[in-house]
Amino acid sequence: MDSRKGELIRITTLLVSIVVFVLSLPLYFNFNAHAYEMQFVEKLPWIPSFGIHYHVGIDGISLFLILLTTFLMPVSILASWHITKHIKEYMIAMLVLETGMVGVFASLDLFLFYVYWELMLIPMYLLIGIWGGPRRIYAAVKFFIYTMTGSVFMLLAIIALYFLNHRATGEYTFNLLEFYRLELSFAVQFWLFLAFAFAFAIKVPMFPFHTWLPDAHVEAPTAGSVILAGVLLKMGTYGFVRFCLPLFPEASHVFIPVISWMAIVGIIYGALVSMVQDDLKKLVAYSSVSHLGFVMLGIFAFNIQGIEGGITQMINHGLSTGALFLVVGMLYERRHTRMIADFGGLTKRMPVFATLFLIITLSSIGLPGLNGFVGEFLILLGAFRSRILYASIATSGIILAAVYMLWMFQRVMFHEIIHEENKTLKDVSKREFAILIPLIMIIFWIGIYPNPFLRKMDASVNHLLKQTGEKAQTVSNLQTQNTAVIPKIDIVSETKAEW
Amino acid sequence: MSEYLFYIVAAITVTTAVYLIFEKNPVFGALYLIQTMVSLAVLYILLEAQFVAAVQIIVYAGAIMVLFLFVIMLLNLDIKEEARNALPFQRIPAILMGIALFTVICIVIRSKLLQGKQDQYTTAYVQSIGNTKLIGNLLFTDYLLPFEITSILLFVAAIGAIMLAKRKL
Amino acid sequence: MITITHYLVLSAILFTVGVIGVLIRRNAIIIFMCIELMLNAVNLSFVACAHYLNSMQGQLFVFFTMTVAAAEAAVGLAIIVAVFRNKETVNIDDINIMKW
Amino acid sequence: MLDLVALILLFPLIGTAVNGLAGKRMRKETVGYIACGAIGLSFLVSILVFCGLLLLPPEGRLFEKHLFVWIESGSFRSLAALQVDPLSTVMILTVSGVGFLIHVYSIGYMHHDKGYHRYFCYLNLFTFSMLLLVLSNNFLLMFIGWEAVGLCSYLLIGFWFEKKSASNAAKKAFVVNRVGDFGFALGVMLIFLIFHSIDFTEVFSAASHGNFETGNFAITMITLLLFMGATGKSAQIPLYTWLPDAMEGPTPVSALIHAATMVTAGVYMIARCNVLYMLSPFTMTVVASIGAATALFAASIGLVQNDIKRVLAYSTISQLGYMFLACGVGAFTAGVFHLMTHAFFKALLFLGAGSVIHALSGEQDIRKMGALKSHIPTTYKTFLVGTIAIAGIPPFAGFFSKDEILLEAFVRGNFIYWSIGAIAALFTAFYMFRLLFMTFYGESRVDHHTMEHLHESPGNMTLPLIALAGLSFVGGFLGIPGASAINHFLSPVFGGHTHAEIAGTELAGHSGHHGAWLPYLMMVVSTAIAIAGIFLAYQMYIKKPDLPKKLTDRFRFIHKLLLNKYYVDEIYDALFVNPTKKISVKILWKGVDVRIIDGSVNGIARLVGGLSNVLRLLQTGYIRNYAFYIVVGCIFIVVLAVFGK
Repeated sequence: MDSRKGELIRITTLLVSIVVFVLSLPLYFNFNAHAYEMQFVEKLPWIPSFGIHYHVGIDGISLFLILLTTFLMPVSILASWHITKHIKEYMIAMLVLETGMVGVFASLDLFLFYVYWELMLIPMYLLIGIWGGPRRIYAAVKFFIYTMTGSVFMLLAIIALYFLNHRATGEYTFNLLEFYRLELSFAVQFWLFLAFAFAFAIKVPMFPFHTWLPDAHVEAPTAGSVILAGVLLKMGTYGFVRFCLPLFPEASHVFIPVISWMAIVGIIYGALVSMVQDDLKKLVAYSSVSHLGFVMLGIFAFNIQGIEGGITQMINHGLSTGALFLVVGMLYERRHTRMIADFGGLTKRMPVFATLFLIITLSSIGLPGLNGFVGEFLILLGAFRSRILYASIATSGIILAAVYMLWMFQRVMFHEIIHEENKTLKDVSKREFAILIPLIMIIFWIGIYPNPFLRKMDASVNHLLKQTGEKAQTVSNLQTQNTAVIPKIDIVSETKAEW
Repeated sequence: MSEYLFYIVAAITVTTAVYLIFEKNPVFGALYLIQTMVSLAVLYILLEAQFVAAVQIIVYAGAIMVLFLFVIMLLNLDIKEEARNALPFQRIPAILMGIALFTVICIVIRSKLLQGKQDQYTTAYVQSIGNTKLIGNLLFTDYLLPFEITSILLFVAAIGAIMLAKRKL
Repeated sequence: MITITHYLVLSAILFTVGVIGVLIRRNAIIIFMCIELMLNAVNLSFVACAHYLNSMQGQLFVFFTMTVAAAEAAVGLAIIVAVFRNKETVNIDDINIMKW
Repeated sequence: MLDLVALILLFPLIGTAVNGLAGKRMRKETVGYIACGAIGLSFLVSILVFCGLLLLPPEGRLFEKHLFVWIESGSFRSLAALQVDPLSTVMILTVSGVGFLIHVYSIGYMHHDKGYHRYFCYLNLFTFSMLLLVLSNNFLLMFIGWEAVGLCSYLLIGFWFEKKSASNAAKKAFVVNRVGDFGFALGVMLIFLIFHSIDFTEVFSAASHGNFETGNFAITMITLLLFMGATGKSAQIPLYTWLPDAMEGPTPVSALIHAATMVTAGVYMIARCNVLYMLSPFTMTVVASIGAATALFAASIGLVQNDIKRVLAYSTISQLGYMFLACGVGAFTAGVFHLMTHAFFKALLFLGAGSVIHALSGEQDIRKMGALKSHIPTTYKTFLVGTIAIAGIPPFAGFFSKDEILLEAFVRGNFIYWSIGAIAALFTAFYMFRLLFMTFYGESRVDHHTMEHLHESPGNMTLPLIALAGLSFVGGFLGIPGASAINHFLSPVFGGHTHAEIAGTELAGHSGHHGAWLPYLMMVVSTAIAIAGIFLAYQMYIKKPDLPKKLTDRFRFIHKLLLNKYYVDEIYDALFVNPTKKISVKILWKGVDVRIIDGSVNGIARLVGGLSNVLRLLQTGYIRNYAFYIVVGCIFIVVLAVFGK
C-alpha cells in the first residue's frame, strides 16, 4: 500500500473517531442529572420472537464510561500513526472495537449486551495477535480464552435469567430493566451472581484472575494497551455495578467479604509485583491490577462515596493508565525497548516529555489535586465507612503506589545518561504533544473541580443503592441463614420446567 | 410368474452387487454394476414404473456408467493400484458393521415405524392416463420449481466438472 | 405374493453391500460405484413404496435422485481425475493429508 | 481586606504557570523577577490580611472564604474554602516572608544553573502549596497542600536529577512522607466517620462542646493517626530518615522547605487540631515523648556530623522535636512561636551555609573549611547571629522560644521532659558552635585551588541574610515572657478550651505552687546550659584542637554509632525495604504469579492440549476411516431412535 493511501486511511479514521466523540458530547450536556431513569433510550425490535431488542440508553453510571471511550479513541488512533502493517485492517479493528465498547456500556438488553461483549473481544484479539510484540500469539490466545471462559458462564446466567423472568412474568424478554424487578430466591441469586462475577472478575481483572493482563499489555501495540487498560478493564467493574449489584442484591451482600479481600489482595499484590518489574509495560499492567482493586473495593463498600469513587476511579484509571501506556509507547517508538534498565537520564534530553510524564505518574499515584486522588479518597472513605479494617489495609496501597511509580520514574528519567542511544533522543513531537495534552487537561480538571462529574452520577448511584438496599432487606433473614452454607439448589432444577 | 421373476432378478442383483465390491479389476466392477442396474430396471417394471425403468437404463446404465468406464480407461488403472492398504484391520469390523446395519434396517422395516399414506394413484388410474404422461404432468405443474432447480444443478455440475478436469482454463 | 417388505429387504441388502464396499475398498472409482449402488438401493425402496401406496411421489423422487446422481458422478469423476493428475493414484489410502 | 486572601494563593500559582510554561524562552532575570514578584505580592497581601484580622475583635478573628465545592458525595463534602485566623496568619506571614527572602537569595545562588526557570517554577509551586496547607479550612483541602508540598519537596530534592544520590533522596522523601500520609488520610476518614464533617470549624466546635469525654477512644485514634502524618512531614522518629538525605537539594531549598516551612507543617497541623489533641491525654503523651526523644536523638547525631548541611538538618529535626514536645505538653503557643523563630534563624543558617558552599565552589565538608571569617565577613556575621539564636543566648530569638518550651515542659509536663530538653539544648549549643568554629575559625583547611576562587556572595544573597539576621535578633521579642504579643494574638485559637491556660502571660496562675521566680530561674538555667555548650565547643575546637581526636579514640564505639546515625537507615533497609523487594520478586512475582497462577492456567491449557493430542489420533485422514465412523454413528442414532423410548 502506498503511503498516501495509508495517510488517507489514518486521517479518515481519526476524523470518524473525532466525529463520534463530538457526537457523544451532547450526552453529557443534555444529561438530566436529577433523573435516575435511563436516558436517551432507543428501543427497536431486533429478534422479536425471542424478545430481543436493540435497546440502548444511559444513566449517570454509563455516561462517563461512554465519554471515556469516545475520548480515548481519537487519542489512541493518533497514537497508532506509526502503524504501517495492514493499516486498513488495523483501523477497521479499532473502529469495530469502539462500536463494541460503546455498545457494551449502552445496551440495556442482555442479549445485545452479550453480543457487544463478544464483539469487542475479536478486534482486540486481532490487535494483539497481528500488531503485537514477539509473543503476541501466546498473549492474544491467553487473553481470548481467559475472557471467553468467563463469558460462557455469563451467557448461561443470562439464559437462566431469561427463563426465570418468563416463569415469573410469562414474558420472554432480555430487557435488563425488567430483570431488575425480578424477585429471585437467594440460592438462585447466589449461583447467578457467581457466574456473572466470574466473567467480570476476569475482565477487571481481580486477583487471582489477572495473569492475562501483563501478557496482553506487554504484547499489544500502544493503542491496544491504551484501549485495553482504559476501557476494556472497566467493563468488568461496570458489569458489577450494572448487573451484579442490582440483579442479585442479597448475594452481593453476602459476597462483600470475598470480593473485598480479593480487591485488597489485588491492591497490595499488584503494587508489590509492579514494583519489581523491569519491563515498563508490565509495571503499568500490574499497577492496573492494584488500581482496579481500589475500584472493586469502592463498589463493594455499598455506599454512595464508595460507588461514586469507584466510577470516578474507573475514569481516572482510564485516563492516567491510558496516558502511561501512551508515554511508554513513545519511549518504545524511540528506542524499541521497554526495559527500564535501557533508559535513565532522559529528562536531560526530553524536558517537556519529562514534565508530562511526571504529571501522569503523579496522577497515577493519586496526588491530591490531580484526578487519581478524588477517586481513591472517595473509595477509601466509602470503604472506611462500611468496614474500617478493609480501608485501613487498602490505604497502605497508596504508599506502595508511590514506591513503584516513583522508582520507575526515577530509573527512567533521572540519573546520568548511561546508554549511548539515549543521548540523541528527541523531545515530544507535535503529534505526541497533541495526544497527551487533552489527557492532562482532564487529569487536572477532575482533580481540581470534580464536582460536575460527581453531580451527574448522584441520582443513578442513589437509585442503585436503593435498589440493592431495598431488595437486600426483603430477604435479609434468608441471607443470614445462608451465609454459612452454600445453597444446594442449583439453577437447573429452578429452570427445568421451562425446557 | 412375477413372483419367480422377482426372486430371480433379485438374486442376480445381489450377486452382481457382491461381485462388484470384491472385484479387483475396476472395469469388471463397472460391468457388474451395469448388470445390477439393468436388473433394477426390471424390478421397476415389475413395480409398474415404466418411465423410471426406462430412465434407469438410459441414464444410469447408459450415460453414467459409460462415464465411469471412460474414466477408468482414461486413467488406465490396473489391479496393483490398490497395493497400499492403510487400514487392514477395518475389513472385519466393516463387514460386521454392515451386517449390523442391515439388521437395524430390517428391524425398522419390521417394526412398521414408518407408515405411509395411501394416495389416489392406483394402478388402474395410472394406466388410464399413462405412467409417463402422469409424471410429465406432475413435473411441470406441482414439481416445477424442483425441476428447474435440478436443471440449474446439472448446469452447475457441468461447469464444475469442466473446471476441475481441465488443466488450464 | 411379493410384498413391499420383500422389496425393502432387497433394498436393504443392496444398501448394506454398498456400505461395506465403501468401507473396504480403496480404489476411489470403485468406492464411487458403491455409492451409486447405495443410491440405487434407495431408489428401489422409493419406487416400491410408491407402488404399494398408490403414490407418484416416489417415482418423481427417483427422477430427482438420478439427476443428482448424474451431477455427482460428473463432478466426482472430475475430482478423481484431478486428484489422479496430482498424485498419480486413486488409492484413497494415499490421500490422507486431511488430518490434524 | 480579608477578602483578598485568595490572592495570596493566586500570585504564586501565576508565577508557577508563567515560569513553567514560558520560563524556558524568557531571560533569566525575568524569570527571577516574576518568581520573586509573585511571592512578594503574596507577602504584601498577607500583611494586608493580617491587618484586616487585627481590625476585628479578638474573639471574632475567624474569616472563611468559600471558593467552590471541591468534592461532594452523599453526606461527604469538602469545600475549596480558605480560613483566616490568627494561627494561619502567623503561618502565611512566616511562609511568604521567609519564602520571599529565600526567593531573592536564590536568584544569586542559582544563577549559573541550567534549570533556572524550572527551579523557580517549583519554588513558586511550593509556596503556593504551603500557603494552601495553612489557609485551608478543612482537612481534605489541607491534605492537598500536605501532599503538594511533599511533591515540591520531591521535585526540589531531586532537582539535580543526574546525581543518583539526589534522585534517591527525593524518592525516599516522597515515600516516607507517604507513609505518614497514610496515617493522615485514615485520620481524615475517621474524623468524617465520627464527626460527619471534615470542616475545621464544625469538627472543633463539636469536639469542644463536650460531646466527647477526655480520653475518648475514637478521638485518640484520630489524633494518633494525624500525628503519624505529622511524624512523616515533620521528620520525627520513626519517619525522620528522609530529612538528612533531603540535603541533596539546592541549599535555598533546604532553607525554605526542609527547615523553615514545610517540615513545620506537622506542628501547624497539631496546633490547628489542638482541640482534638487536648481531648486525648494519651496522644499528648505520645506526641511529647516522641518530640523529646527526637530532639535528643537528632541532636546527638548532629554532634559528630561533618557535612555542614547535615549538621543543620539534624539540628532541624531536633528543633522540630522541641516543637512537638511543646505541643505534647499542651503549650501550643510555645510550639508555634518556636516554629516561627526557628523559621527565621534556621533559614538564616541554611542560607549562610549556602553562602559558604557557594564561596567554596560546592564544598560541604567542614573538615575542609576553616578560617573563613575574614574572607566572607557578611556571611560570617549573619551566621554568627543565627548560631547564637539557635543556641539560645538572650536576647536572640531562639532564647525566648526555646526557653518557653523548656519552661512549659517543666510546668505542664514533668522533669524528664525538661531534662531531655535541656540535654538537647546543650548538644545544640555544642554542635552549632562546633560548626561555627570549624567553619570560620582555626586554621584554614581549604585546598589551594578553591582558595583562589574564594569570594563573598553577591548582594542579592547577602541582603536576605542580613534581613533574616535582623529577624532572628528581634523575632524573639514577640514572645517576651509576661508581655507576649504572640500569645495574645494566638489565644483565640488555643484559648478556647479549659485545659490550655497558655503560658507566658498566664504563668502567674502556676505561681501558686511553683512560685513566680520559676520563669526567671529557668531563663538563667537555660542560658547557663547554652553557655556551657558553647564553652565546651570552644575548648574542643579552638583551644585544644587535638581533643576531639582523643575523645573519638576513647569512645570509638559511640562515635561510630553516632557518625552512622545509629544505623537507622540500614535497619530500615534490612527490615522493610529489602524483604519487601525480595518477597515481591521471589514469592509474589516469580512464585505466585508465574508459578502458581500462570502455572495452573497454563497447566489447564496444557491438559486440554494433551487430551486433544490423544483425541486427534482418531483423525487419521483416511476417508474410509471417517466413513466407518459415520456408519457407526448412523447405526447408533437409528438404534437410539427406535429403542430409545
